[in-house]
Amino acid sequence: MTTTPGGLLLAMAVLVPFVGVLAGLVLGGRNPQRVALLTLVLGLGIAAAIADAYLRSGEAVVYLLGGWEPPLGVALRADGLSVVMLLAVAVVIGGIGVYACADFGTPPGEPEARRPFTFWLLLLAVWGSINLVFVSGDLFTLYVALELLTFAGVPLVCLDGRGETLRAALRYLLFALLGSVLYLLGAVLLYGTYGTLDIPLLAERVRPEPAAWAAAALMTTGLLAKTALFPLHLWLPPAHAGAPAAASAVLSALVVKGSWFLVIRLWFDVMPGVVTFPSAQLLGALGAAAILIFSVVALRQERLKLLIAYSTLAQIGYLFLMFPLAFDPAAGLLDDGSALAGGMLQAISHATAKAAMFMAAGSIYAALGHDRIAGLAGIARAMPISVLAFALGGVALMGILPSGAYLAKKLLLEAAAGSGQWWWEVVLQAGGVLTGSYVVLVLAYALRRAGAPVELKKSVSRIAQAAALALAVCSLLLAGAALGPLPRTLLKNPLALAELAPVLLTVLGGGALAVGFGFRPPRLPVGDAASAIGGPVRRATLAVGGAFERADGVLRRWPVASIALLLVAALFGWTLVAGR
Amino acid sequence: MNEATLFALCAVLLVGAGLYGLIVNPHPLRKILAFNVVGSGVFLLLGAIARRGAGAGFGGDPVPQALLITGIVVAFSATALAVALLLRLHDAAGSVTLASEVPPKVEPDAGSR
Amino acid sequence: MADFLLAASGFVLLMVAVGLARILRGPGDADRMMAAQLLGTGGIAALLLLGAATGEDAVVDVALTLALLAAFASIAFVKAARTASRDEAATGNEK
Amino acid sequence: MSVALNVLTVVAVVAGAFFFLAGTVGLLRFPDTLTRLHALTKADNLGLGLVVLGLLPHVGSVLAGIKLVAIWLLVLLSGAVASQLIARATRQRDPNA
Amino acid sequence: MMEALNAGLALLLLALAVWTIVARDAFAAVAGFIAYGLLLTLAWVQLSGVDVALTEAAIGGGLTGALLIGAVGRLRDTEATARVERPKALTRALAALVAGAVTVALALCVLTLPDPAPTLAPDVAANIAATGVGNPITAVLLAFRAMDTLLEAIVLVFALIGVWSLAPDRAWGGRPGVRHVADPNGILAYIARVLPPIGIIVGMYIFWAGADHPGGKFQGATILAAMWLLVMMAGLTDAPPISRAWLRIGLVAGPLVFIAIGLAGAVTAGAFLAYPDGYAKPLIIVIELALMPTLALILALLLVGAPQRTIQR
Repeated sequence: MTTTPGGLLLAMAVLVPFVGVLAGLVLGGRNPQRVALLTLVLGLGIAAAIADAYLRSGEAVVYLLGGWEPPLGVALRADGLSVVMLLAVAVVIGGIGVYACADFGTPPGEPEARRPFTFWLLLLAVWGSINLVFVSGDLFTLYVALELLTFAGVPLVCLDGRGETLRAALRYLLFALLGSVLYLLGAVLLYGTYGTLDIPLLAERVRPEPAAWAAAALMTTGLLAKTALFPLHLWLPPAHAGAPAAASAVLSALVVKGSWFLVIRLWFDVMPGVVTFPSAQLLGALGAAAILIFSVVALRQERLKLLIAYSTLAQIGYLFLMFPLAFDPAAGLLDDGSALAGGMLQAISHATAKAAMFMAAGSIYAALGHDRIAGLAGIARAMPISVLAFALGGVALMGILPSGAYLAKKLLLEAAAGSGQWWWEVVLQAGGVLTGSYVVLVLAYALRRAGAPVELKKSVSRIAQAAALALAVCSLLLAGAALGPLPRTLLKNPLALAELAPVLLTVLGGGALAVGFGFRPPRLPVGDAASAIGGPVRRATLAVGGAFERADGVLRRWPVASIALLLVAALFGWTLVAGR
Repeated sequence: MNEATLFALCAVLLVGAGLYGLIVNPHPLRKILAFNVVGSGVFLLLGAIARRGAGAGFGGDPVPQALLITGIVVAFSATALAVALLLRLHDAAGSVTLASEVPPKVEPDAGSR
Repeated sequence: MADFLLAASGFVLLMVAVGLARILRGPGDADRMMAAQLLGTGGIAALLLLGAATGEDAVVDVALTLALLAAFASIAFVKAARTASRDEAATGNEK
Repeated sequence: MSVALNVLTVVAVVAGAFFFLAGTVGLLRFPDTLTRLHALTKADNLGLGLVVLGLLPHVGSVLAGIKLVAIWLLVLLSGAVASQLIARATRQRDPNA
Repeated sequence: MMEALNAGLALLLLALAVWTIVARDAFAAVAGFIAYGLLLTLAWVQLSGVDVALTEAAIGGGLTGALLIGAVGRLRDTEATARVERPKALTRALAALVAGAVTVALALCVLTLPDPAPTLAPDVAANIAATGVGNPITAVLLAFRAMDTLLEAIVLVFALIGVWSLAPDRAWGGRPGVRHVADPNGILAYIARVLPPIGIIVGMYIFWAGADHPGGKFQGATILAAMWLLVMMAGLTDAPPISRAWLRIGLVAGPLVFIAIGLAGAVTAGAFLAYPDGYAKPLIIVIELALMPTLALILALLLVGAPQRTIQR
């Protein structure tokens, strides 16, 4: 392995944000914001340059730090996955940075204040850390990167210093630490068995044997805890819903993607031959459970930010569906084909869309002084840009044309059909409808006419709203950007019946679900006859929704969640051992 | 049994004891302590692995020993951040319970802060 | 010689362990703080004997670090006890 | 010569170990915090001093010897300070102790 | 003889860990944990990791203990309520079961580790000459895996930003922690005057020895941090307001020098964090020298906590 052209850029992708943190810290005052904005531009340029270097050579960009070759030294390495994520994160961070100028600006002449100072430094800290996750090729350096990401993410949760957000931050920190210690334990076992922590070297040396099974189970579980996949999600809803909007966007769109990306690294790059069909099915099943349960729980939320937080949980589930689909039963290993491409595309769509939705919700919250969904009537007229951003973000998540998630779904469906795993096709389609349901629910309230014109308590920066809209549009247009390397046959005439039907199904089905499961569904102009049939159905859906909510409540208790954590690890261990 | 195997087994037991404590102790400070026990167990395992790799004139494999030093520092930072967060929670909320209350169904207006 | 030093190290450690078992049970915080202090002295002695037995010179530096920081925890304890009790009742400065 | 030094080492270390034993016995037998503190600090500091004395003949350099003696002095100092502070804290909390 | 000693040590470690977990009283648990840290130091020596032992002695024996004891003192009133939340016996049994299962599985893995063990010791031995330092750990930390060490410094900076971010808004820019008062002629003040000069000498010595023998910047910095904290606790000095320029400069100087030398390496030696031939050792010492004050400042301030006192203007 040697350094390739453009390798130094990988180090810069990490160093530039970190130097930004240090510079902001030492300069103080209003400078953290200036440094951050300057770094946003620089960092976007670096990400683009890395993409350019990658496309030129067509091979992974590699950099040997200090010139020392692994296993003794540490290498940075950016393959296609890293490049895509680096670019996506640079764009999302840019959008969030523009949005946050309104919330976290320091007026001239004011002394340094805590919230803006820490927000801008932490934004850069998250960026540098997540870039390190994308480009590091060494499992221990990745452990440090995970910890960096956690330390940068936790204070974002409790920026406003209220008791409940501090509690959410502490839960997050403790559970994340538990996750990273399990990850480290797995890495230690790998070093003890194979004498290296370098990913390409490990890929050559790893065999199906006890230490590798234990390492895979522990590391996967630890990372899932940090990603908040069902049932290890206890920390996420209060943390993401309580943080300031810009911070929620960072946490929901980016921070959870760091540990998710490491699961991909682990399964596809470190031990593709160790994972088994049942273990991949288990990972997918956890994802499917997340989609089903959290979509319904999202429908029952009264507050917009909590609804979006639960939507994040459901979408995280979606991100794990690609693992079973990528499993090639003939070869008995994971294969990076269209399922992986679909999963990555889904992740990017989610990152951009979710950031846009949290930002739009933040603007609405700021303007109304509350974010009760039932009280959103008339907001579409008062704040059209934010509602449009929310709607476009929602459309992008639903996976209907022409969004990136549409293509992602196509790719995943193709992989499901190709490997004969029809049950995942059902989950994928149902996931789209479930996503549709809560988006439709919110829009149904937002688009209603209010009796009187909505009184806005505070005017919200137009630039901030536009930043949210821009990210939502990005998410929507991803399909076009991603089409370059993908076969054009995937995109059909959008008006053809075969293409239109799923769209209609998603929206209408989503609407039906919203009416059925919504805690307070929008009232429909239906006659008595309809409500006579509707009554029992409604009671049944309420019962089911309540049951899911209670299950969620139980799983969010610490002892239950931490026992579940170890049980998940045991299950993974068992599926890895018994599944071959 | 040589010292590497002995301490590796001891390390595994420490991890188990710490995990148990992390699950059942409700007080966050006790969870932080338990996290440190798990962490030290993992470190001790790495130390035993380093000892197994003795050679070339070194009493232990220097690479894992260097990783250990970094790991101990990172664990200390985590402990310090967690303790600071816990003390601030205590000051702000008066209690330190981590029990998750179900989010209130009807949120009172802006007066919630 | 090495075996003798090792045996001495083990003996000191045993003494410390027995003392710990008694003292960690309390009843007061001060007793427990002393437990840590006791282990400090005994641990340093055991460490020095161990270093001499194995011929590892740098162990002395470890013992030196421990000796330097031996009082640190106790001082933190006294300060914490004072900070905590300041709210309840104003106690006098140390004299 | 070396035999004499070895004898010195053995005698000093055994004596040191004895004082650790004495300290522990005191701990187990004395009734309250302050007397236990007394037993502990006296015996252990003496024990460590004897151990240091016993190890001195084996050090390779003057610096190492200085370090050994410094360790003992530091432990003496911190032991004295810590026991006094703890004793005072105990008395403040419970004047009858 | 050695086996018996090690077995005793391992048993004692386990007993103290269990005590730390199950003790009813939080202070008892913390006292047990401090003793546990000390025994861990002995275990590191037994595993031929004297550098690790030194780190454990400085961190585990000094800073972590003080941090936890300070916290437990302030959280006294919360213990009773927490005890009420103790999970039911069934939950505890289930927890013991899963933790036990994980332990057994891990033990099996540990017992099947390959023999002979894989090791990088020969690689380190073959390349250590190029770094100019004699201590293999220092060679790994500042040459072969220098990136980890740079990141470690950044971790500390992030943790400090995180701790500071917990300040109440009005106290931003002010002094962290509480103002310690103590009798200037009392015994605490006495030791705070006597110990620091010795501590500084020892800290510098351990740093200096680190190039060729066990030791290094981090262990030295920890001792310096402890000495500074001692002076603060004795009321002889106060923690600086976090807006002070010298403090901010001190916090970033180490990592910035490290990055600058690393980038210079990219120009002169062909790679970030590489050293030109023959300059490795002096550059390593410059980096360590620059990192030491930064690390000492951060370690001490992490213990002091978030700013709490309003700035006096």
